[in-house]
Amino acid sequence: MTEMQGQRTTSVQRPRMEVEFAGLRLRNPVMPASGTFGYGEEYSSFIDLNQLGAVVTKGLSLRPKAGNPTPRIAETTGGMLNAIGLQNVGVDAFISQKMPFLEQYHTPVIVNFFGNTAEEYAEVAARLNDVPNVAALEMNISCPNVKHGGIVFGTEPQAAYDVVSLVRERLDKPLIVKLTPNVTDIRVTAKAVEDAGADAISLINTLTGMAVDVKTRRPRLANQIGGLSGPGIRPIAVRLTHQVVQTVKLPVIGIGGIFRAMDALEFLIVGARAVQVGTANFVDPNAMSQIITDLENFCIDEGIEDINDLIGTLQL
Amino acid sequence: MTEMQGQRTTSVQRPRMEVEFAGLRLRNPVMPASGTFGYGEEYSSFIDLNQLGAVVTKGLSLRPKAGNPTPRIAETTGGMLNAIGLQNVGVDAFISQKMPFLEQYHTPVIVNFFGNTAEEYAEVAARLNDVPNVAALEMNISCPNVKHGGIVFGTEPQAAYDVVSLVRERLDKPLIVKLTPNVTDIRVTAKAVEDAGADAISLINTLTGMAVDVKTRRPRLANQIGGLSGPGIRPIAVRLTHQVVQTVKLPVIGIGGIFRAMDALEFLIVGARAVQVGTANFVDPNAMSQIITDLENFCIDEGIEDINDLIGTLQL
Amino acid sequence: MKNYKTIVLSNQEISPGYYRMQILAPGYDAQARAGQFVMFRVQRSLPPLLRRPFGIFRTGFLAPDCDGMPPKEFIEIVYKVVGLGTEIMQDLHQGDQIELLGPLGRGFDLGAPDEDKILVGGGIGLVPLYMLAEKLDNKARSRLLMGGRTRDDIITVTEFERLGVETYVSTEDGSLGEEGLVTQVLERKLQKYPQATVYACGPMPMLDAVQRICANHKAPLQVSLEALMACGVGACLGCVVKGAGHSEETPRYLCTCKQGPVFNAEELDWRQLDEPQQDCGGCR
Amino acid sequence: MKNYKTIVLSNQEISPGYYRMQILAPGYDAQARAGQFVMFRVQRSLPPLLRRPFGIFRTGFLAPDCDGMPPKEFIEIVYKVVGLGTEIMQDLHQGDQIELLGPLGRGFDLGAPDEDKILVGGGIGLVPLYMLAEKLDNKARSRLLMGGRTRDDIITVTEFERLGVETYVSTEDGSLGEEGLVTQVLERKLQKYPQATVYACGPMPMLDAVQRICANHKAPLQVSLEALMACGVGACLGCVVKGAGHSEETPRYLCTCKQGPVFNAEELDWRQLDEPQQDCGGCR
Ligand SMILES: Cc1cc2nc3c(=O)[nH]c(=O)nc-3n(C[C@H](O)[C@H](O)[C@H](O)COP(=O)(O)OP(=O)(O)OC[C@H]3O[C@@H](n4cnc5c(N)ncnc54)[C@H](O)[C@@H]3O)c2cc1C
Ligand SMILES: Cc1cc2nc3c(=O)[nH]c(=O)nc-3n(C[C@H](O)[C@H](O)[C@H](O)COP(=O)(O)OP(=O)(O)OC[C@H]3O[C@@H](n4cnc5c(N)ncnc54)[C@H](O)[C@@H]3O)c2cc1C
Ligand SMILES: Cc1cc2nc3c(=O)[nH]c(=O)nc-3n(C[C@H](O)[C@H](O)[C@H](O)COP(=O)(O)O)c2cc1C
Ligand SMILES: Cc1cc2nc3c(=O)[nH]c(=O)nc-3n(C[C@H](O)[C@H](O)[C@H](O)COP(=O)(O)O)c2cc1C
Ligand code: FES
Ligand code: FES
Repeated sequence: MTEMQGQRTTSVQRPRMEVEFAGLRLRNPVMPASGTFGYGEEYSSFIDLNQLGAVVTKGLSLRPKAGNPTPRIAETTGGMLNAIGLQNVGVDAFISQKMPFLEQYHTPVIVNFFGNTAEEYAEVAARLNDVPNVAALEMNISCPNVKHGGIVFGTEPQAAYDVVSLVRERLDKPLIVKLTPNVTDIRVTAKAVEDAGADAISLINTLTGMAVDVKTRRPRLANQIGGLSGPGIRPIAVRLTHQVVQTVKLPVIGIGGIFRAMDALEFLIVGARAVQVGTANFVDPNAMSQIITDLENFCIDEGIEDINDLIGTLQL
Repeated sequence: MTEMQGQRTTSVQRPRMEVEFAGLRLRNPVMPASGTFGYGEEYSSFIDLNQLGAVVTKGLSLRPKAGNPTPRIAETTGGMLNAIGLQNVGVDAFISQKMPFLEQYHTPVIVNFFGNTAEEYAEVAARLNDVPNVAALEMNISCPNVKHGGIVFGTEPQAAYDVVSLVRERLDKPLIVKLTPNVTDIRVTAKAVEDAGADAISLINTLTGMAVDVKTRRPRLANQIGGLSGPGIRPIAVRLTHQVVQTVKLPVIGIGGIFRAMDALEFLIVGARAVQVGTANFVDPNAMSQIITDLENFCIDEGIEDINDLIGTLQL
Repeated sequence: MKNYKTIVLSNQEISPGYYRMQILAPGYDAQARAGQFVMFRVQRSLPPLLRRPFGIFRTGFLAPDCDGMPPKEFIEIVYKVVGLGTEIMQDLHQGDQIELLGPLGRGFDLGAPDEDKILVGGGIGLVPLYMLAEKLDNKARSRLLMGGRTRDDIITVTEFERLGVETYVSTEDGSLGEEGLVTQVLERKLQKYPQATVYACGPMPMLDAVQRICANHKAPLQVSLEALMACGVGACLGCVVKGAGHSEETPRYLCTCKQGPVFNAEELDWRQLDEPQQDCGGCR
Repeated sequence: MKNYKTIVLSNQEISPGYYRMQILAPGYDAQARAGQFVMFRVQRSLPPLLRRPFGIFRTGFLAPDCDGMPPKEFIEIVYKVVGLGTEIMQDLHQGDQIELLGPLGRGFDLGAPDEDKILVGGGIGLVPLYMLAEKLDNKARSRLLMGGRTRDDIITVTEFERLGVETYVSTEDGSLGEEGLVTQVLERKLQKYPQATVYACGPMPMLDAVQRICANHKAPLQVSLEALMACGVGACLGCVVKGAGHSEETPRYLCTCKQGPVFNAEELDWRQLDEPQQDCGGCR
């Protein structure tokens, strides 16, 4: 039995791990992906939140949201499907009940949020704008617009532009917009979001998938379709991150199937300024801590003094 | 040491496995996916081609194609990336050198093909139209149209419609059109292809992905990006197959991450009339044979007399 | 609650398809409560991607080594082989490295020593009841009703008997004990001990029947549920179950991993618990 | 060529990081030729997804059982632990189930018995040369030059010596044999045996140097190459290498798995073989 650990006890000069972008200054480029880390408290007995680059919350909406019927999750090869249905306590309960816990730590809090209409998005953002210890907002645009036939905001460049613009007007804090990968050309959405005034882009949200129980012949999720995450989607996420970095000037946060430092490095090398770790937290609550340590060790081994010297160094 | 096998030696009534669609009559619904089975001969010492529902060839072009520089493949978690670059002997060499081998078997031959322009597509189809033992053509529209800025035919509904219409004019044989998953809404492409006169739709081709060697900081494929295949993409493929089945009247062939009979069943249950097995052939040359046997056994166990009674029986 | 790497101490088939695994588990004997569970992971194995939840069967200390070190704590789990993960688990041997996250969730409320208690377990649902029975102060006033499809599903009988708990066995095919459902036996026992508190764990249809019987008898009931889980700590919201008062309009979901797996019957929405979609793949 | 499930007979570390595995392999002794390879898969293991290619070190028969059955055939492979797949392989034990596809590819051309032969192996590149040396009719006219970075990379020396082949060892750090590159030794030997045919297997920079030396001496050369492989049978076209006369305009690719892994030096495009993109991840 060994407690998980990895710190090297040598006298080697430790590399600089801080990254800065969009007005944020992070201890290191590693943070959880929204929806895989609750409101921070859930994992706080397994990982020291002060170790993390930032904490990213579960997605919040104007009113509490109950989520989908069960089953909500299904394991697939190299990944999992989820259709949680964005269950959350609502922005007000978050501010009053969940923020105080997070304020005990000196790690920046990034609040993920969404809406069913552009106005709802803007209203949630406005309420969070006044919360002092919220460092930035991450806007999930992979939601259907109930006012426009349920078309997902993030799959329509114009809808994405409009909703981001509206939020931008109501928000002074840094605005990260999180893109959906379920599009023909992500560069178009990225450009729209940049034009609308986002400060950073994060990607990817889950890919739409489905699994069938062949005995009962039912979909394995009550919601029929769900979002695919996990290591199997990483190559798609790396490709999209690369494309977006090449397209916009905004800083980019890479997400998708990051389980080990090696995986995080792929995103940093193609140009992401930071990464988010999602499904890996479920498999190993210690994953982010291990990734941070191993990133440092990688830098030491490769003689890199500052992790920023690695970012965007893809050799073509 | 045991030779792989799985046939049950009981006196149970064997289920009917034949499927018919688009003028094709297949012994069973299992066939290889293009590009993973060469021209049939390569695997003929491992699997009896007469066992298969059909043989699907490597994609053919008007002239021989050399393919991409190496490395061309990279393993990823639950999948692999390939950027073979559609290396092939060309349609004429196929007809003169590769068809005679396939003609020794009584399994329908489906020839996969592509072009760099709509005219090239039509010309390849025309040449194959006269080859008596070619049962059907499968048209890969995941290729860039060199005449139109390299936009992939299959990602532009109008371009897809145009190229399929042109081919349709020159082809009397059944025409299967193979869709790319790298689109916002595959139903639109499926509809376009149906309107243009396709007899069947197959999907999915690979998802675009990328992987980076973190030591050299180079893409792991010389071509930088490649196509992701394997079990990790199956949930995406099942979802897209489901959507297309719900949208068009055409018969659909399901492809993507099929490794076992259970996987094939997911596609059949959502409504695919047949399936193609790709990457699994590399991992196990016996995979298709095992899938066919296990599909039969599944039918026996579930008391299904005709595999067609399973197709499209998803319970919603 | 901790997450650490540890090793398998033993892993044995105890009935066809059922295994009992002993795992080195520092901290568990002091901390774990009856009804709690662990998230188990075979190290370096992928698939399965996600950890698998298993109830704690018992905790204890190994016979001390002669090295003067304090004796080592262990836990035992008992599992049925049903799919990918448990198939891999059955091949584990002494010394194999695994990872353990736990103890997790809310356990049973042990109640007062002077109450009558009836424990009802179906198949693998017997697992958390063992630790519960062990912790009960007054074993003489506790009865255990064991149910299963066949005799093979009646696991760890001798262990229960050794605890001094009166046990009644029933099987659907009559291959061991009384023929029929465990709920028949419960009905009789509740008539005999009308003040008893009931603790139940087992497949959903059994729990549902137990709940109806207890409601009729106005007997307090605690049930331990299963649900598909990704995180086990309340972060993913994958494992929810419908709570009392749940409706389409005012949905009320409870986390099985955190607010459960043990619930008081009144906390749950029983009308909807037996819906087919509640079935977690191979829910037994 | 066959694909079947079989078992590991033994698996031992023979030098730090190098393992030798014996596998039950019916049909191989009669069929396999020196220079051929197998595609190896650990059963039920995923990842790795793809099979891993390994050269055949030798084939043979087990001492007959007393059961009157014909003696059993085996093959041996020797592998270096470099990544995911080989890490899993090193943990295999006698009796573990694996799958074997082979024997695959084109082997060495054994040439005439009355020729001088020089075998040049770098590190793990020694593997196929063992079976080659074994099959050569006239061992007295064959010399083996073994190269490696350190003494740990000079594997299976005793086996080669037992064959009666004259062996010369060189290491880059001088920890065993002559200090320096194996190509120095080749240069000297070719001066001594100017009519010799050369057979080489090893890392690409070594092969490149060997090719230059042989070209200077006009010595015929057969090389065994490595490439990333998915299928091993010529179906995926993943493993290609540039052939002689290759250019951007008239590309000419050869399948390493089917037209190789052994090529006559003239068949290959040597100008481009040492391009960085030819490097297969951890190509040694
Ligand atoms: C709190 C709790 C305690 C449990 N205690 C025990 C126990 O003591 N002994 C025991 O044998 N089993 C127990 N189970 C069920 C056990 O978790 C599953 O049998 C096991 O996860 C099956 O894994 P698999 O990979 O073999 O099956 P697969 O069917 O391949 O699993 C696929 C997915 O479904 C999940 N799953 C499948 N069946 C169940 C189930 N019944 N409940 C929850 N998730 C499931 C798996 O975790 C996995 O995510 C418990 C479940 C829960 C929630
Ligand atoms: C014809 C042939 C014969 C070989 N013979 C031997 C041998 O006798 N002994 C030995 O130790 N090795 C041999 N190799 C190399 C061996 O295949 C690789 O070392 C092995 O595949 C590495 O697998 P891994 O999962 O440990 O490494 P990883 O780096 O995790 O593998 C990732 C992917 O890259 C491939 N790969 C990595 N390195 C190589 C390589 N050098 N060549 C080809 N593919 C590679 C793997 O097959 C896999 O697809 C041979 C290769 C070929 C092509
Ligand atoms: C259970 C679960 C819940 C999620 N909830 C949210 C959410 O509320 N908001 C959001 O923007 N993304 C959500 N995501 C998406 C993740 O943040 C992340 O983008 C995705 O899982 C890909 O990363 P991964 O492969 O590392 O998990 C969720 C993912 C999972 C698995
Ligand atoms: C090495 C390789 C080569 C391929 N070549 C072709 C091709 O020539 N034409 C085509 O339509 N699809 C090609 N494909 C795509 C497959 O036919 C299939 O659509 C895809 O691999 C998904 O199925 P799988 O997950 O079962 O592999 C190729 C795939 C691979 C892995
Ligand atoms: S399993 Fe994640 S919230 Fe319960
Ligand atoms: S490895 Fe597939 S063609 Fe050579």
